[in-house]
Amino acid sequence: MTLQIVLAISAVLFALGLAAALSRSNAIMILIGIELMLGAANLNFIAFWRFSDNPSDLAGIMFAIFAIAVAAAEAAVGLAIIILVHRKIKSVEADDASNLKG
Amino acid sequence: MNFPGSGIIKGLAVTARNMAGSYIEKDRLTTEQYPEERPTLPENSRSFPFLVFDGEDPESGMRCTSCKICEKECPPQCIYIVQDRDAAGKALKRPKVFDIDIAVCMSCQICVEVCPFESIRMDQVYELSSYDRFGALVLDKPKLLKSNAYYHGIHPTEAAETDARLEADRKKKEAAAAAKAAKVAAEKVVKAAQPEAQP
Amino acid sequence: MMALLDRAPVELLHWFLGVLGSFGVPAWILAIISALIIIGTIIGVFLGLFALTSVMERKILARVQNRYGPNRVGPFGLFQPVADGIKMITKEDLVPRTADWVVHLLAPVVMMVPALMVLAILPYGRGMVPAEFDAGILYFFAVGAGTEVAVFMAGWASNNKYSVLGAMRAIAQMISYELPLVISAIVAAMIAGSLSPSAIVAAQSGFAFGFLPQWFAFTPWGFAAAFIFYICALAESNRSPFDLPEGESELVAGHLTEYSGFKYATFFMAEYVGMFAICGMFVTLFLGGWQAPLPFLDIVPSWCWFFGKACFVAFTMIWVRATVPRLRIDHLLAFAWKFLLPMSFAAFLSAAAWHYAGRGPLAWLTSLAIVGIPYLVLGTAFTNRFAVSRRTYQFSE
Amino acid sequence: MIALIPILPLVAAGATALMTRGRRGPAAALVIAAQAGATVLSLLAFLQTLGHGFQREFFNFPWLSLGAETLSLGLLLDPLSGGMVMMVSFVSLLIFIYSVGYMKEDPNFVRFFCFLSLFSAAMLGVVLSNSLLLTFICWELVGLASYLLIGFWFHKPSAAAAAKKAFITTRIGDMGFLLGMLWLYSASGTLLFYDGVHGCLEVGALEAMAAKTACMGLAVSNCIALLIFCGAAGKSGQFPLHVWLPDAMEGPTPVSALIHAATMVAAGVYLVARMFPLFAATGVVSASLSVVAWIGAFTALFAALIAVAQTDIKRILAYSTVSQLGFMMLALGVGSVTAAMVHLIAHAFFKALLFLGAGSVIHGIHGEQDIRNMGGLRKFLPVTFATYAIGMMALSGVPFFFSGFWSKDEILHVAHGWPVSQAPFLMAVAAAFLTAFYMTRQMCYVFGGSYRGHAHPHESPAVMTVPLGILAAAAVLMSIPATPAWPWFEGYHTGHAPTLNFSRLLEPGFLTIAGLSVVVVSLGIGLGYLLYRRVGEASDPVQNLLPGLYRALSSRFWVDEIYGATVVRWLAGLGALAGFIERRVLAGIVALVGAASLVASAVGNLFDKFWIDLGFDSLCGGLRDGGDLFSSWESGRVQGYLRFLGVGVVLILIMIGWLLS
Amino acid sequence: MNCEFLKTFFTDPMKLVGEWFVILPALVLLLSTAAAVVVRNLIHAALLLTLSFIALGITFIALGAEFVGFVQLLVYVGAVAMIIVFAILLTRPDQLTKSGSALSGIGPAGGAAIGFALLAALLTFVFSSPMARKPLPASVSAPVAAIGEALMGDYVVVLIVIGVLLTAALVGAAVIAMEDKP
Repeated sequence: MTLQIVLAISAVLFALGLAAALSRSNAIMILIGIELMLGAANLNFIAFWRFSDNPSDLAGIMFAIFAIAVAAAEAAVGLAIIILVHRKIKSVEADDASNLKG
Repeated sequence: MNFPGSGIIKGLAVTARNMAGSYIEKDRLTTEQYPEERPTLPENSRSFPFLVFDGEDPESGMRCTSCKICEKECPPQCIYIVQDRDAAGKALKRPKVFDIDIAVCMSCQICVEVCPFESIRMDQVYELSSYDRFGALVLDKPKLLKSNAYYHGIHPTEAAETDARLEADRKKKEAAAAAKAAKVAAEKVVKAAQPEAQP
Repeated sequence: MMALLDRAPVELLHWFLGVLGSFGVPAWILAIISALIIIGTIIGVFLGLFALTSVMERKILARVQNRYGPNRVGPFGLFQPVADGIKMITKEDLVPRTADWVVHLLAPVVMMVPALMVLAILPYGRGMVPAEFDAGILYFFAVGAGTEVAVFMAGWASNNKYSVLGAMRAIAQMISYELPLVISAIVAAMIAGSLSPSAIVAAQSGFAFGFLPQWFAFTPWGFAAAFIFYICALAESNRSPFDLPEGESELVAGHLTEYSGFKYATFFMAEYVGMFAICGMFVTLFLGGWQAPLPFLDIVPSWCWFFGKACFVAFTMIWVRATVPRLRIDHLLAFAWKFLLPMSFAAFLSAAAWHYAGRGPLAWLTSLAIVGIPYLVLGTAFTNRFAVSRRTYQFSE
Repeated sequence: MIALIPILPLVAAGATALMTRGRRGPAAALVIAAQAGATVLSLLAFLQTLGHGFQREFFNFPWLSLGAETLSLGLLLDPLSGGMVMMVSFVSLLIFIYSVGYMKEDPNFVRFFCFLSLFSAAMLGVVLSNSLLLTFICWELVGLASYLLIGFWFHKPSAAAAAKKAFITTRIGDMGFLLGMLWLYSASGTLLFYDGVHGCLEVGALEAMAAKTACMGLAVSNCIALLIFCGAAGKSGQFPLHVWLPDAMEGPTPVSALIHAATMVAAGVYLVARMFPLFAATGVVSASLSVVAWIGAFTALFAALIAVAQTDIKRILAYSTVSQLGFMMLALGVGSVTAAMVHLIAHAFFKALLFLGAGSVIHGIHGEQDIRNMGGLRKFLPVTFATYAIGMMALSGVPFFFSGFWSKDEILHVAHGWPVSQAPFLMAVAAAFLTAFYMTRQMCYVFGGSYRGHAHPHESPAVMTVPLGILAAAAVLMSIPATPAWPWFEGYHTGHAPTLNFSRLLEPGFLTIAGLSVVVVSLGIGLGYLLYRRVGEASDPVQNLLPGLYRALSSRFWVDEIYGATVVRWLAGLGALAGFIERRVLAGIVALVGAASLVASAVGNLFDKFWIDLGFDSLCGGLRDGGDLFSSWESGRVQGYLRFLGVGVVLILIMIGWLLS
Repeated sequence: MNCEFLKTFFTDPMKLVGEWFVILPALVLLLSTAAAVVVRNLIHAALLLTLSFIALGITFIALGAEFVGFVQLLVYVGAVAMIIVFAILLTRPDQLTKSGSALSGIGPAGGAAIGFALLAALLTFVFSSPMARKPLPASVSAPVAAIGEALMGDYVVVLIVIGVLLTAALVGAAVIAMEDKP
């Protein structure tokens, strides 16, 4: 068991999240992709903490906890915005919200 | 201003009192434990019709004369009667077949009202459920015929009235018959006397 | 003798493992067998409790309404659950044609798993914690969160508007009540200084004046927190008066509308096991866990106390069900956000004040004031707000 | 302690922001109390600066550390800021009190006071700042408050548009300010004005900046000064950027009085005065100061001309303000900070008075602003009339008892003494004449004759008239320290004790100017009275006499239209050009590459006689395709951008990998 | 009833089943995530996402960060996943099962390509870096008490800021999603 394995898992997760954010046109799926990328980042934090030489330094854990909290806030606000947008333009496709487009 | 939540506490007290009370005061429990405890039926309760016969023998004591009024009057038409005939094909005053489909019967008691011979009456049996629809729920003559004593057992007042009426009728009839007989006898006497007086 | 009885389950297990070990069974198999036995025992006990509760609930409700309740199957109707179970299993399992059948099938499973998993961390008796670890309370709530997913799956997969509405209501309710639930649990954890259930139980040991148990529920903040936790527990386990996700008068049976037979039974079972688990958590957090209420009662085995207390809490839940009518959905959510949440914060502050004021009479007074005044203010405001006012109809005149 | 002066109103603004709209009384009381506190503190600060030989007092503190660099902020108290802070807080206090009456009916009363308090805090911050950065921060806050207050009645489209216009126009100037600030920081390494020895307005830095040449023979200091002057011109409504100020009259009248007459617009003048050492780093006749003088003089004349033909009571005052600010700029440009500041403070009082008087008139006749629909109000609003007349005379420069006379005279005097050219002086004289003329016209229209409107005029409540009286008294009393006979202000600014010496009034240089000024004012008032004494329903006399000029004036020399036709269209054209470059030129490069390969193949084809056509066709095709490609990149789709972001991340990763390996 | 197996299972799982304890949930994580990304039905995507959140939490626990794992479960499964399905249901009430991936332009291919490119780059780094070949150190643990002390000690400012952020987000989300008053 080396750090490589965990990092590779995290890289795949990140790439999946990125692909979701890039290729799904539904705003909710974009948000989901972003959540996945955040999860991958958290996995890295935990992995580096686990494999560090000084495990009593809790920075990795702390970072993951705070990232989770921030991600929750982000998801709440993001979804609220999506719901509002849906109420205004009756669509959640990211491309349909183009009122400001020149 | 009440203390907040006092309403709920009061409600809890009420339910607790009821729960504990149901163990202490047996009066609170109004449920009848049916198969063990049987309800005492009111005298006038009724379920389905039956046929009353007098005396001991159902066939001979049968009051029904197969007049078929009940069959005609029955709203759901659950009564089926075939008149009995003797060997010569002459109609007899009794039914050969008398069926009541109690799955159809609606216990309206019209048949009882219209029966001129006080033959058909309402029963009080209620445990009639069965898996056999035609075997158990279409009552034929043997099942329908119940003695007058049984009738007295379930509806004593009504049975007594009926008996009294029948007795009165019978007496009237007897009296009429007696009168007629007396008259006939008298005529006979007169007739018998006349030839002797006229020759 | 009594001590032996207290340790009986553990001793029995050890004896059995020792016997197996003497036959030369390798240690890792022993470990697995031991785990399986523990898991089996717990599930068995809780399923038994479920069965018992399902009949006792009906009997208690009946008694409250001056009826007998089930008393036909077996002595005092105690075999009623067996009959119910046989009926449920033999019933036809209907899946609506337009349902998403995979999700429809998985939902009861997903419902059952967290309900059983949370049982792992409850301290059932002295030294009887199946999985002892640091963040036990957190584990309880984290795993319990899976229930919401199951409810959503059930509601959505049924493809029935009553189901979806019921599921959404249930989820909204669970999320709303989860906050005060967790906060009031954190209050106990804060005073005990640990998130581990056994440490919390240990923190409630001892007797004041030699006979008063020092349970958290007997302090002002603890009483407030227990009160909030109890109400939230009712809501989390979808029990009356918070059972409107299944309010048959409006939503048929909520997310359970399209379930029948064994799947329905699984849901039913999961709900009752979940209810027992949360009762066990309540006992652990506020009622001293497996500890005896009076010193001389210590001779009764500790696990008896735990299950006795849990059953008592379950009984009160049934009692409340028999008393309080169902809430309306907006009142329900308003109650969570505008009453319970502020009150749980008040309990939090009160606990802190209690701790820093020295846990003496002064602490009593301050913490009582900190929970009492918000309770009076908020409670009065709520009573007035929900007071039944004379109905007026807009178009009547 | 002086830090408290801006902080008090700021706290009040924050507190009022949290209040509900129903709490009118507490909000007003809180804001006025905070402002009164600030005024008292300002008074203390002002008294502190009165001591002779007092130089300046400042304290600085680090704000942001960026590695080795530390950005410091600081507060400064010297005679310049002492007098200014006194004026600002005092006028603000009066106007706050006045607003209680004026805004009584408004549903958003609390919000109004919140904004006012925010403005006051920011303005006091501008005045007391010892750091160009803090000045800029407060400067922008002032702009924000101004935007909010102009657009206070945002449900009126004109008000919303005016707010936007004000914000954007001043922002153009602020761009220059920002650039100047950055340049100043890079040139001197600090943004603190005074820091013992290292401040950017202290000798060392100034000499260094004056010594270096930037471009076209201009010293660095002059370039920076000119950039900063852009900001000042925007805020003070100097010529090319003056267009927002008249439109800003859409705001409530106390706002016009406070922000767009007395304080905020003076901030530009104050900024130039504050930065005067920088402007004058290459001598009193530097390039930057010349620009200031010319622009000031031109603005003074230009705005006065326009004011002659306006019909909105507040617009006349607004153009008058622009004109007077031009006077101040002129004074600064010819090198006299004192004259500018004297005029600034005197102007603040009487222009606030005039605006409040106008507000009282508008209030009294229920919102009518067109002077053609007024008239005869002398009878209905006696107090307003009396105070307004004082303000009008002060503004016109009626001799001897009104502050305007002395301060304007001082400016004419210093302009006359400017060695470069006499043209600004003559322009200023003409502007002074016009000032008297249009103010007389306005008086005749508003108060003379008989009432032409349909409302029922009534006098304003005491809460409005008392500030009017105080300001009128101030407008008269300010003449005492402004006379050359007792040059208190000059002494105050230079730190010398003033002496009473009436003989200075009789110096020939002064006498000529004063005489000229008296003549000019008399002419203006006389001519105005002659033309407008019987003004009625008929059209404007000037319009009858000089219709072409009047049309030009009444449409404000078509500056807005010119801007619409030029700047706005240029910007649109620039946008189009950018689009064209992006779509066509860049695409052309792409196409050229394609064409080049085609050319190569064509060469291979031994100069096929059709190669030109072929190349041309494919060039066009390539052009079109390339254009489409590039335009499709700018799709407005968030995911499109996200994709570029992703590609960028990948490329950066690859680059890092390549660099590491 | 104290059971070493379960105890070890939760506290130091690595010792028990080795690296498979990390790799198995990670596999579930990756598979469910991949399915969530490609599946067309939005609700299925959300449910698969929930599964991947659970798997991620278990992965954290497997790596020894039990607290973070539980927080992940509590926050993501209990809240985020639920508000995602709420959002899906609220925004597509009429077309619950309709395809949620109307793709435009270079859409999926481009996204996948970029994703793959990034993956390739990252994996190259991961497998070429000598640091990443670090073996697993001896069992570590992050006791909850230590985390709590760190939260209230070194990281207290961050904690407060996050608290303010969450409050603001709560209020903001409520305000944004609130119906406009007529």
